[in-house]
Amino acid sequence: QEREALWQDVQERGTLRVGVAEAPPLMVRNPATGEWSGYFIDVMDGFAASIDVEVDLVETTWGNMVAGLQAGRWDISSALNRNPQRALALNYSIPIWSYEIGLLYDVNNPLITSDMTALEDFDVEGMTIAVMQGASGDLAISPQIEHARLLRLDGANEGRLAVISRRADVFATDSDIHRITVAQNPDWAAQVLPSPAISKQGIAFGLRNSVPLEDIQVLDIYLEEQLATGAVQRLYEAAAAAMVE
Amino acid sequence: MAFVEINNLIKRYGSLTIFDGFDLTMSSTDRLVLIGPSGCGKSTLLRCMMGLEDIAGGTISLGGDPYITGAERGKMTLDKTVQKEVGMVFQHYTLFPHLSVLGNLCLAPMRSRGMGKSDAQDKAMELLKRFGLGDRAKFYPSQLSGGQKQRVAIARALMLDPKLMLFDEVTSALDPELVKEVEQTMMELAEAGMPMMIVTHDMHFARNIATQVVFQERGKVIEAAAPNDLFGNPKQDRTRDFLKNVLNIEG
Amino acid sequence: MAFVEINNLIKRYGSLTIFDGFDLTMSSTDRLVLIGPSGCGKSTLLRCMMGLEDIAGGTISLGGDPYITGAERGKMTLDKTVQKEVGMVFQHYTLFPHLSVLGNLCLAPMRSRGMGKSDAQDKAMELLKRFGLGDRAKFYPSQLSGGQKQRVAIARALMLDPKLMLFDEVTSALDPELVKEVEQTMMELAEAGMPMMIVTHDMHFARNIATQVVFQERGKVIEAAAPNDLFGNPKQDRTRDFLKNVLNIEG
Amino acid sequence: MNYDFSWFHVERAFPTLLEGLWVTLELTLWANIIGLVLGFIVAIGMMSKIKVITWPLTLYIEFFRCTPALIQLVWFFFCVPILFNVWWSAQFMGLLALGLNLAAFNSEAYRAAIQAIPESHTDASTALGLNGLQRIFFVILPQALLLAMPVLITNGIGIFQQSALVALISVEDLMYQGRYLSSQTFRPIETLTLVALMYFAVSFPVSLTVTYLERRTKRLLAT
Amino acid sequence: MALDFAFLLDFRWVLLKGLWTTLQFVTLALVIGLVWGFVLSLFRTSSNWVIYSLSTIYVEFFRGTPVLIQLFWIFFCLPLFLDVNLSDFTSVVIALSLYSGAITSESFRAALKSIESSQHDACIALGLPPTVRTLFVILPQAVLRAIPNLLSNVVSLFKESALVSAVGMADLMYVGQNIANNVARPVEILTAVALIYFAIGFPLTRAVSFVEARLLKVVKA
Ligand SMILES: Nc1ncnc2c1ncn2[C@@H]1O[C@H](COP(=O)(O)OP(=O)(O)OP(=O)(O)O)[C@@H](O)[C@H]1O
Ligand SMILES: Nc1ncnc2c1ncn2[C@@H]1O[C@H](COP(=O)(O)OP(=O)(O)OP(=O)(O)O)[C@@H](O)[C@H]1O
Ligand SMILES: [Mg+2]
Ligand SMILES: [Mg+2]
Repeated sequence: QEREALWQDVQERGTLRVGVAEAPPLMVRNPATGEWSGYFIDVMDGFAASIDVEVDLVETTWGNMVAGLQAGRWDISSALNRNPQRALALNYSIPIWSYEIGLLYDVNNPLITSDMTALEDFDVEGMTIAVMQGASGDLAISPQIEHARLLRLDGANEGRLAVISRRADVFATDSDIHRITVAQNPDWAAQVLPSPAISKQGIAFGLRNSVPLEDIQVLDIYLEEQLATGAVQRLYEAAAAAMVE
Repeated sequence: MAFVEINNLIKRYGSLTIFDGFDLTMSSTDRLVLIGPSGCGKSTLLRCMMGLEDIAGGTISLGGDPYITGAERGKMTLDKTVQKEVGMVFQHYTLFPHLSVLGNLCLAPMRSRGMGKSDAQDKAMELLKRFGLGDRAKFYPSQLSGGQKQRVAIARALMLDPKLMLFDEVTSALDPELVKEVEQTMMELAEAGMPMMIVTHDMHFARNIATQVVFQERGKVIEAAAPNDLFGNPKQDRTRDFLKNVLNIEG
Repeated sequence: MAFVEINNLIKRYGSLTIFDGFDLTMSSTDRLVLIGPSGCGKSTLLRCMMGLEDIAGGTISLGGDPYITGAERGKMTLDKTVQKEVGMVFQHYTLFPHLSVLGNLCLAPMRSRGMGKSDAQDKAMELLKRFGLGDRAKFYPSQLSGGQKQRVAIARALMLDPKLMLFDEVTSALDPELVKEVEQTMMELAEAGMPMMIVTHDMHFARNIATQVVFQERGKVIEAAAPNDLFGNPKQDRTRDFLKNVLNIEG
Repeated sequence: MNYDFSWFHVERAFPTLLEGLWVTLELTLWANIIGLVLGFIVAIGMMSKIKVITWPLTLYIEFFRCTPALIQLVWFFFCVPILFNVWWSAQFMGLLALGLNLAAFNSEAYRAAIQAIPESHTDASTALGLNGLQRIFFVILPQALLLAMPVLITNGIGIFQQSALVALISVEDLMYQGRYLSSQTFRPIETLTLVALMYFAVSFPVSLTVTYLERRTKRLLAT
Repeated sequence: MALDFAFLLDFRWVLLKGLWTTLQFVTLALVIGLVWGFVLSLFRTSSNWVIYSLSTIYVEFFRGTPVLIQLFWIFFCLPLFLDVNLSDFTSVVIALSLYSGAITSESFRAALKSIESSQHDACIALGLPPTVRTLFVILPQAVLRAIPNLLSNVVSLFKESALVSAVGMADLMYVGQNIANNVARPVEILTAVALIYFAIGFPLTRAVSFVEARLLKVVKA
């Protein structure tokens, strides 16, 4: 396989193209202005500045995060979960965040009681668990489920819709996303953070297989420093605060 | 009492009055030919008799039985049993293109008379043979010539053993060469004693087949007479004018 | 030398041979009427003369000029300049539905003769007036009666000042009442001295308009004569049979 | 080209894709049955002069003709349970949405075909003593079917193509399996190319058959 | 749950902007598709075997495979094959134009086929050269006859365009989803978006019936 000189190309172009999809508060699209914010985007801004280029955000959906990267529509897929299967087809930066899968449910749903805390409690006959097709929730949950039914849907909206319409009893995805849903719909929405946690995957940046490790190291070194100085944590807190207000 | 009796027929299309008290009678041994200028209501008359048009007044009787009674308001009353004893053949064949010749003939007897399939087919084959169409039973209408189509249409109407046949310009859409075969079929039917009412523009045929010719204009009977009288010695000026007009190209 | 001369014409549709060495001549003062049973090749002959059909052999000449020469293999040769001197009117009008009457008349002179717009329109209006259609210039074909459509089609062909006009059953698709107006238009054209070849099933009209009648059957001329001779005293048995067949309904 | 094609995973996944294709075909078949039958009933209803019948039918037809099929499916799947308190399976809801969508389009095709049947056939039926129902069944329906067949089949293939949308409501059709596999193997480009070819492999022969049938019916119905 | 449509008012401009994006690329795709479709329809009536087969396969491919896959393919596979970079907007316009060309060509083809051969005969009898025949006699009639069908295609393309949200194009559908993600009220949003599509699509289909009734009366002599 050909090796590409990613940063050289990026610097020649002057822009770093980053594939983004909605995952508040990691990445948020403001519906009123169409502008993106979120701490993953802030991190990218910082990195781009450090190699002296501009960030060019390319909007996509979670289902196309890998395809668009492979097709060269953008250089970096932002906020991908690291897992071994994906690593066969992609390269990763070091993780800068770890996420937790939360289970969103309808408080009026009689199937769900307050003593259900582990994923096994939900993995019973008659329970339907919605996940976002191809997203980390899907990849993490699917292998662990034996009795419950899985409902693979396109996006977070459909997941929420599934819970509202009782197509699904719970919707498993990033707990940060659920936090917003609960805040906006206090009348019915609630979430459980299962313990033990469902998956302990890091969230990182994805790059094409053809990007050489030397180039990835450039990104990793930058991220390492941001983590060490606590900059990432500060960015997260700012973004999360902005979301909930 | 006459076989066919039309009494005080009133027929309107919206505000256009076609018949305003029209009377006509015909005996069961008659073959009545209707002639008249375009738009005078010949087709309308046949359609009324067939029960295809809602009439606003008057009665139409067959064998003394008033099977259609007009109503000024609301729908006319129509006796469907008697209606089924009238057969009609149209200018444009109106064969059903999705059915074979045999299918066209058998549809009505099987579906509206409850005749068995093999009985219907036997009867159909007999009629087709009589009309020289025995070898066309399995053909579809699109595979027939115009003359053949029209003869099939006549046979189809005969499948229900009508007591009266109505023919509305059945040869007008045909190539001149094909007119004769259809007219022959009708002649044969006439010889077999079928009562008929015929609308045609072909004066020669009218003369040959009619026992009575009715000349109508603007919804009124102007003159009714035996063919030799009406064609040879018309009493009314208007009849004379009409005949002159129609026949002069052939002078 | 004859005005129109068809020599040894060979025409095939696939393996079906319509003409196998057909000859015909016509003088410039003639109006030739072609009669014959359905399928004998009357339309095909006119279509060949118009250059609409690829012929496999023979020549067709106009004014001594062989403008169509058949070829057994490959395409015939066709002189387009002479072809434009022949006009043709079809059974089904073939007016252009998206153009007004005026537009139909002016299209060819403007686009293929390079006539100016106002010249073409003046000429068109003159022709339309002559045919009693002056008030229909802005109408679309769909707004005209069949007889009017056919007269417009004749006017359209005349816009190019043809030296020879071909008419293929131009009244067959018309209601009987409308036939006369079209035939009158053709009579008028005949009186103005236009050479014509006419296919018609109307024997009375044929007799009135023709200076020469040609009876053909299966791609062969059986008999050609002046109309009174051919209709009054046909020489050939087949002509007699044909005429008897077509005319006897009118006996 | 800067991409290594790898067909290994896709090859392994082929049986799964075939299962998906089977579901797609089943959906298409049933949606077509609904579309053909219901479409005709709606077309007949639309011929009625009674406003109480035609109004709701018009609303139904226009809703399905004027909104994206994507929204119809999602709406059926999620909003119907919320609003009407009924829970039917995803497969059934998908089928219902597709079937109703197709019926709306087919009813228009039928309507055009019925209008193309000469009015004189109604007269001829009356003259032959056929009643209203017999006329509809033995004279109008068969001709409407024949005349509308090219459009009906085109619509039918269209539904085959559109049925891919049910993947978005987790019906395990060909598209769903394709998307699932591509997120499992991270070989979206190969998987979806193969899926596209599989759709084409079904629709192309069908479409050629339509062209052929179209020519034949034209000849039969030519009068 | 209680439905509450009031909050949508805050987003009316955003939704309109999404609609505007939709209308932009749909219009572009329609115009390109119209020209491309006419060319294709001529290819499909060609007597050249190769041109005929290729154009037939092209048309059948785009009519017979899910538009979702076509979009995906143009977005992610075409850049790999051509080794070029295409913007989202360009990709969407390309994908929808290719699709609309295929469906448009069918409308034109049907219209061309419906013109009787006697019209050609009449042109020859009037001495009209082939270009005049095509431009002044055949094309206007074909366009007139195809108009109802072409308008229906406008409606279908407009609707199908909702799919571009699936590849991340900020059209009406995508904006709707974005709002729903933000306020987490998908039912209201979905219904509102459906109504917006309907509000555009419905007058268009009415126009189709109107044109059908009016135009065809003139053209069908
Ligand atoms: N359905 C209709 N609606 C309105 N007017 C009609 C209708 N059918 C016929 N008419 C009118 O009724 C009158 C009589 O028509 P009808 O068809 O009976 O005449 P006709 O004598 O059969 O003429 P033709 O010899 O041309 O067939 C005509 O003026 C015609 O325009
Ligand atoms: N395009 C064609 N392809 C094959 N055969 C044809 C074609 N056109 C005509 N024919 C055949 O050629 C023969 C002559 O046809 P033509 O139309 O010239 O007859 P006609 O004398 O004009 O008959 P009619 O009086 O019915 O118009 C017929 O047998 C007909 O079937
Ligand atoms: Mg009449
Ligand atoms: Mg002929």
